[in-house]
Amino acid sequence: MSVGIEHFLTVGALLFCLGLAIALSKRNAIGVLMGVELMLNAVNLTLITFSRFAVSERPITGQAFAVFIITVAAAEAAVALALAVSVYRNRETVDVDQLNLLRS
Amino acid sequence: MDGFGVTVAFWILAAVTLVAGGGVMVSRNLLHAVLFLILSFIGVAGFFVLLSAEFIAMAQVIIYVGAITVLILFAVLLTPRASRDNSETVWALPGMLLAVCLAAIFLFVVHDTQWKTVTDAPLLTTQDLGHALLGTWVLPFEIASVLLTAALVGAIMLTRSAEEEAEDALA
Amino acid sequence: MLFLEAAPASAPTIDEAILWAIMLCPLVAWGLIAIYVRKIPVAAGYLAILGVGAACVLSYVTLFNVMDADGGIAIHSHEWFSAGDLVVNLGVRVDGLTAVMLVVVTTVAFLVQVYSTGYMQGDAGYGRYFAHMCLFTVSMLGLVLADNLFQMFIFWELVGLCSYLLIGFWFHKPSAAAAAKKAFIVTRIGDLGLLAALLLVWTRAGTFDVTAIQEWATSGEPEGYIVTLFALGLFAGAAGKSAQFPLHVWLPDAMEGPTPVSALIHAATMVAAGVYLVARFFPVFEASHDAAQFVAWIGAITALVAATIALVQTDVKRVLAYSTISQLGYMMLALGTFGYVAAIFHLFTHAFFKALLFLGSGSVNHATNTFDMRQMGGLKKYMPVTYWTFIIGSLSLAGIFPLAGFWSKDEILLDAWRHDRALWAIGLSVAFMTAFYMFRAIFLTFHGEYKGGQPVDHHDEDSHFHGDPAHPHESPWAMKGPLIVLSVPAIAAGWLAYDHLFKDFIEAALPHAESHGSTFEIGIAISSSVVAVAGIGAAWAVYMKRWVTSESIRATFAPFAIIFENKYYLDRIYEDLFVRTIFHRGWNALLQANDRYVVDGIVNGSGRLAREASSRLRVIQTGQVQSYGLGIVAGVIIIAVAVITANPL
Amino acid sequence: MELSLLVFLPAAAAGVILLLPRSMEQHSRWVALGVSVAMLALSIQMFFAFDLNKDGYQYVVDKKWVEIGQFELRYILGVDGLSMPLLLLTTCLTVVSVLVSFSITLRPRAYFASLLILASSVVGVFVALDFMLFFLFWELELFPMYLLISVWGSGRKEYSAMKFVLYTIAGSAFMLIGILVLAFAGDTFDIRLLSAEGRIADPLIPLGWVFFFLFVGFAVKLPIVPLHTWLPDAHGDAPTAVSVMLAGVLLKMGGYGLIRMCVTMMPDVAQDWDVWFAAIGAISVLYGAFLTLRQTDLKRLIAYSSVSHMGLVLLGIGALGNTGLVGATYQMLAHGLVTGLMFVMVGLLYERTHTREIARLGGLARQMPLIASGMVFAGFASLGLPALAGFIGEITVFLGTFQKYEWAVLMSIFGVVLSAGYILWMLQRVVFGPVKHEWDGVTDQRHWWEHTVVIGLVALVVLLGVYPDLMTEMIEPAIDSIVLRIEA
Amino acid sequence: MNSLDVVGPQLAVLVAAGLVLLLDSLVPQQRRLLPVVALLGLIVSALWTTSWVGRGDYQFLFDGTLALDKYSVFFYYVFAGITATVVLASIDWVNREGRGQGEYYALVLTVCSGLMFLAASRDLITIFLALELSSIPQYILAGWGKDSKSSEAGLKYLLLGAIASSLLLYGMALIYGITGTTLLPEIAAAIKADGETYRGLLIVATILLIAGFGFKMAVVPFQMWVPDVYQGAPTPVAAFLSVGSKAAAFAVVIRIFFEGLDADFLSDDWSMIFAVLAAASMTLGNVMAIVQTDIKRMLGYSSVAQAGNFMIGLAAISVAGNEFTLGASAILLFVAAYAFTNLGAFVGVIAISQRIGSDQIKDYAGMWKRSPVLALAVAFCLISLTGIPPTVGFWAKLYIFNAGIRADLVWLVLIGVLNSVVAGYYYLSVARQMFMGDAEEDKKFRASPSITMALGAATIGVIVFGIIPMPLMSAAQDAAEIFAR
Repeated sequence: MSVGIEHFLTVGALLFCLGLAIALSKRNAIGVLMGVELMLNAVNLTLITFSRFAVSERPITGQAFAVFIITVAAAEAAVALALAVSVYRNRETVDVDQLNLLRS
Repeated sequence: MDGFGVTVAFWILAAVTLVAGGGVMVSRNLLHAVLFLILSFIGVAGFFVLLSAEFIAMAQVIIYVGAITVLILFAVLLTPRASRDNSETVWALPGMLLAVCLAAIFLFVVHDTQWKTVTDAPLLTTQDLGHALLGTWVLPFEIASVLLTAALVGAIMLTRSAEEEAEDALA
Repeated sequence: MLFLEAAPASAPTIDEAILWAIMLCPLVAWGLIAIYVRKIPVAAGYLAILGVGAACVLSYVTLFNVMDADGGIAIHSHEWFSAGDLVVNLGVRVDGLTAVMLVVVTTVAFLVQVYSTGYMQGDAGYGRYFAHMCLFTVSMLGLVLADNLFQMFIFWELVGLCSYLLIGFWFHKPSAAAAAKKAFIVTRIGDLGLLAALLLVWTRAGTFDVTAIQEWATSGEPEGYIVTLFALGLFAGAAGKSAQFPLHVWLPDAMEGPTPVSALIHAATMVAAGVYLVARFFPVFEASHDAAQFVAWIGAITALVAATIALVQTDVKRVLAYSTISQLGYMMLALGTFGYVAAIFHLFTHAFFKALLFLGSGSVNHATNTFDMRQMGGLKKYMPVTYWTFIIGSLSLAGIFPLAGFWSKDEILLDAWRHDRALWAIGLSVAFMTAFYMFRAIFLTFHGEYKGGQPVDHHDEDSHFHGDPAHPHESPWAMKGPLIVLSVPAIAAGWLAYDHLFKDFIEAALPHAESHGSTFEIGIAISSSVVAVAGIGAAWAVYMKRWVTSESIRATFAPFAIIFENKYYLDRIYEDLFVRTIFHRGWNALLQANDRYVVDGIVNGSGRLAREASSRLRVIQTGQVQSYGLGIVAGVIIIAVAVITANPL
Repeated sequence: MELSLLVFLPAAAAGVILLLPRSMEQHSRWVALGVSVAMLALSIQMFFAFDLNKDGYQYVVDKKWVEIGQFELRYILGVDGLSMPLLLLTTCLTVVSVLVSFSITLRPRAYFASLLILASSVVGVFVALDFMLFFLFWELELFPMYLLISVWGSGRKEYSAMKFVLYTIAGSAFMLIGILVLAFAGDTFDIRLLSAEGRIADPLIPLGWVFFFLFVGFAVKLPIVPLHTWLPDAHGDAPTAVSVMLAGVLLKMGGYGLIRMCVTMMPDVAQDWDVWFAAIGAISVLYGAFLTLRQTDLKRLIAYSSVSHMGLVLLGIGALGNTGLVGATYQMLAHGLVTGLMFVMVGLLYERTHTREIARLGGLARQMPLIASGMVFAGFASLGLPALAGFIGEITVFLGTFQKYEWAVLMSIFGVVLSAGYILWMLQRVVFGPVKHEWDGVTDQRHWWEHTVVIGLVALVVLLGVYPDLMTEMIEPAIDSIVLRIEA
Repeated sequence: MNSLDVVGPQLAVLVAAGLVLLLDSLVPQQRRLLPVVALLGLIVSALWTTSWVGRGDYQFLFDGTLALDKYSVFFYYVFAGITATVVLASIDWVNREGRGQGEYYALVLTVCSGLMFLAASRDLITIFLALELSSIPQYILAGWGKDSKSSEAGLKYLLLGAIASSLLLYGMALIYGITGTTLLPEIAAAIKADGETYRGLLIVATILLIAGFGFKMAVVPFQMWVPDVYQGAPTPVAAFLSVGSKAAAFAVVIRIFFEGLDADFLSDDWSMIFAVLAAASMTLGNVMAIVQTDIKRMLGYSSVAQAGNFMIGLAAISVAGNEFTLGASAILLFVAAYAFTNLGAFVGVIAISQRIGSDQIKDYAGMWKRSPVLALAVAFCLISLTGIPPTVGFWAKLYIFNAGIRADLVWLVLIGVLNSVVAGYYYLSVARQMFMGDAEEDKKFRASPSITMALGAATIGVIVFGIIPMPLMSAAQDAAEIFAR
């Protein structure tokens, strides 16, 4: 029994969709953020898989991409949390269900 | 990739990663969810090792586990206990259904494809990565640095309290 | 132009300029009155008389000229405008028919203008009146002179306009305004037929020229039904103008206009235009026996219907109006029985004596301020001139030998006799009724005791009546003069029938003159005379001697009387049933509802629909962030599924 | 060069008017009058200098303008026998509408500027020979119209103005597609080239659809039933001058477009469709006439009668023969003058009585004999009395179409009776009848410009009624070339 | 070639951002200078770009990850102009809000540099980074206001943006997996070589890219954030979002799809997707805009509809030969036109709502009497948005419909023109409100000089290019020429 590209991609896809499900279903903004981080991780996993398996002149590309994604994820998380704090100051909650001043 | 060890490692890592991910989903408490998240991140890092991307694995551990989750933990701890609820919204069910559909599509195309792959793992060292980052992708690299600065500045401004701002305005 | 050669070699030698001048004289008068002298009434009157008088003189010049040429035809045509294949000419045509009509129109018009200077004295619209009269004369002359159908149509409509303006002359009277409108619209319904005929003839024959159309119709080239349709179209127009059943309803109402107007337009000239039109295209009717038959029967019915209604009228002018309709029916009857000459001859004589009668009634009105015979009586001693001229006119109309009416009516009855005995019988009964109602009118108006007339309403600022109805008096010379002059032809015009003088002259206008035999038969003459005398006698018995009271006659024939008094309910059917109920409240209201609720409803509704959709769609914008995320993911899935389904891997 | 001047002079004058200081705002009317008279003079000069013996367009200006992708839009102006009379009509009615607006006191600068821009754009529509330039002018006319109706109008003016604009935009939306497809198929926007035989080959969508799209755009303007409901609203609520322009000129843009674009560029389709033209035309004639009979507001009444009369234009076009087309063109001219006169009369009436309710009016012939005479004249002109302009157009359309569609014409001639009905009934209720003392104070003697306008229009209506050759001589050659194209 | 020279325009902007930050902290009493410095940076950037045009030395640098060509130059100008207008329009608001002024301008400038990078990059990694460089500061800016609406808008924008960029990243990862590269020309070559075998995967990847960028472009069904964020975000930021990020998204989408994914077997699919999305966006955006009462929200929906219009150009690819670039040049023209027009509208909204303190359309009644020039300028912008001549919006619509027709997309153009009618209704309703409505108060007012300048620039652009569209058109055609094949 051998493990091929499909296996890794499958894990990546499943993790991605799991992250998506979390992001779409959690009430707490920070929970949503966690889902997004999982999705990004899944993307990284996919990239590294391709970097390992894909026919390419520059296989390092995938790894480089992953580095950038990690960086951006960090920045995004920071801003997200800052915004969450800002919302919390105004509304005393980070519950996205409560964020409905802007609608219809 | 052949070999029993690899196979076992794959399945274990897959199980850890996905189950931990599921844990994030089902945890009612945000703190538990964060812990599951860390576990899942570590699982992914394990995959990176398995795929011979050791530097990325390390970065994953340091940045994700070390920085991001700590940030999240801070945020969780800064908010009162009432906000640590990690329950679902009314949109949970359709959200999950859609995620399942999307997964089905992804899996379908992934398995439908005849992959052309290299048999041997390319020899990629951290040095190669360094050359790539400072060679071909020097521009994104610089952009990333600007991006981090901007995010920092922005995050600081957003989180400053009213008193600080009043102080600032006086200056 | 092609058919110009068809003109006989012995064409009149008259200058074309004279023909145009006949039209131009009153036109210039009209223009001057309209632009300059509206405010100087006296000048307007004299200017109008001058203009029409000049036209009258020129008409006689033309008549003698044509007589010299034995009724030959002269045509002068010029291109007016062209639009693509359509080329419209403007021209004049002179033949016997035209010349007779010219003389009739200008003579009567001249006398009526003179009369009007008296009758209309002091009216606020004195200048306007003469302007309209001039314009009418122009139009009528244009119609008579026209050498093609298009031009005829133009003047035909202008005549209608003038009729409208003159009927509605006292526009502040609601009845006058309504009558004017009614006259125009009803005649326009007839004009539809004329218009259709115009379209048909141009499409099929490619010409408007009278001569060419006559040749086309008789050439046998077009299918019979086309000719019949054309003829019926022409007749529809004629029926409108000449007040033939069932389009006659406007004429009695038209009596709302000033009486001289009634005399000129609604007795002598315009209403005769229909007869003229049919006569002008007589060969077309000859070519289509169906159409001719139709014309004859419509004429007969009109004559009968109008005569019966005239029996029960109480307004002297309306008696005359129905009498006019009845006589026009006679003329049509003659044309339908191919009595071309008889019809024109009757038109000719009728113009004079009917104008005389109308002017006489105007004179009576001038004295009593009313037309209602029930308020008159015994006027004989106050107004002898009016009385005697009225008697002459009535006798002529009744067809008493040897007055003008006798000759012309006799010819018509003769033609009817030869053609269809039923028509003859109707004609004869109408002759009886004519004599009866005319003398009924005379006895009621001039004999017996004076009943006081209509008191003057001094609060009515529009009234220009300046006599005293309580003490009637004879009219001034301006009015008496024309009455006297008109009684001359009313007596003597019939003698032209002697020696076929009139007949030969008129028939020259037809492309192929056919003789219908003798124009006099003693049997017919005697029968009609007997009937006429009987009518007079009956009227004498009822209204003078009162052997039988009119009330008892009415009671005996109650159903008929009611129908006659209600004018066969035609007005009610037209106005209340058709126009008001079916048309205005029904069909039009339906269309308006359609416009408002369906057409505009769709327009506004689509707007409302968009707003509604917009409001409904707002619901999806819940403000909940994850529902937006769901949207994104759902979008991805739907697109993926759609693309893969549409274009399988 | 003259054409450019004619198009841009009023626009420039509008700019000048807008720049006038407030203290001089009452002078804006004199500027507008001066410019419109100058336009009229120029167009009259052009009319008489027009060479009747030459084929094709005259006074052509042709300059490079904008490039879109592979091909270019050009600035081409020119007139032929079809557009020259309409151009003259436009300049003529511009003077009229400036004159009837002389008493405007509400924001005169903006008003006259809008009026002049309107004139500019309408002139542009009639002289543009580049399809996109045509479309531009076509759209440009919206703003001034919108402003004029919604600011200086009455009643539900905003609703009406919006309805007008949306209808037009909807129509021109379709038109734009048609233009683009045609231009793509013919590889040019030049109307002259597009009209040439064999130029439009292999369009993206069937040519029938292109035709339909263009037709919708023009039909809204014409307007035909059932795209007409904007017209009564717009007329009902517009100020007098705008009604004059709207009925007199703007509706003609639809008929002009139909002849110049639809029929000339796609004669084959037109021949498949002409029966629909005839049918819709006949229906419009009758429907408009029937509805006119129900109107209680004078201006709405005239508006519906316009629907009826413009149906005749469509009927004439449906004949696709030279007589019918000349008739349609003539009918446009006549209707422009006659309805313009009608609206002027109603406007004068309204200025004095401040009502357009037919039921409230009556007996005005006593108090205002001149205006009453004008109304009667206009009424008879409108019902197609011979010797007046309307008759020639009407009868020519009937004659031209009868050869081809007898039934349509036989339907339409009922409009003749109906028009007599509504006009005379209106006159009976408004001008005639007993004097109403409510209107005792009113007088028809007021300003010189009112008389000038009325007399001028009356003279023109009579002139066109008795001397049709003045126009037909010019129209005929242009129509002949179109008919040649149809028959080819 | 000095590589610093190549990124000069971006560098100038970023240096200005740094200077603004420094100036703010070192010389806090001279805050009035901050926007001036920012504007100077933008001017320098534009001058630098101009020097490039002068040299005409177009090339690819950084191993082909960055392109300096006519296309990017076009967008450099557009973004510099947009940012300058936004800076001008922000001055009043920033002064009033009182929260870190230097930081605000620095972030705006950072976004600008990100947008510029986005337009110029031809490598997926660079594109991603540039996208984030423009997005993350925008999230912050959207939440910059102190009220809860603003922070709600910021958080919503960020959460959805993160999800969208994750989808985008997954798509990019798949493309990388299929082709083994992230450089667009190489991707194109690889797909043309043996892309057919990966068709399913490529389609999914394409759809994910569309989703990711569609979010930025604000097309259905990725548009739902738009009205909420526009309404909640500070108005200058909303203006920036509506114009800047949309333009950049289209810039990069054109580059990716026309340069990287233009293989025939693929382009048929995505042009059809774009066509359907275009139709949906136009219709939904317009229909939903009808009943809006808040002008910013209305402009949000309208921007969705406008994105649909843009997209006709994307769908119009299926023509071979020279016409290939017609769709691209149409979008470029539309981008420029839309920049003028929508910025003008938003700046007008800023000017008006600052005075009347409301974003409700009904409160715009009688603006014509209170501030005629302002009302006229806004009206012109609204007319241009409707696409009625003589405004630049007309030419943009004409051009894009023309492209659609040429690509045999008559049905789409038909939907487009019909939507113009609906759009006309609600745009003109606002104009009507301003001109015909009765003001509750008729106190006259004037906009501040900076806003007047911004609005003036935008409106003059709208009118001048409406009358003389040729320069803009030829610029767009030039820029799109790089895609000619």
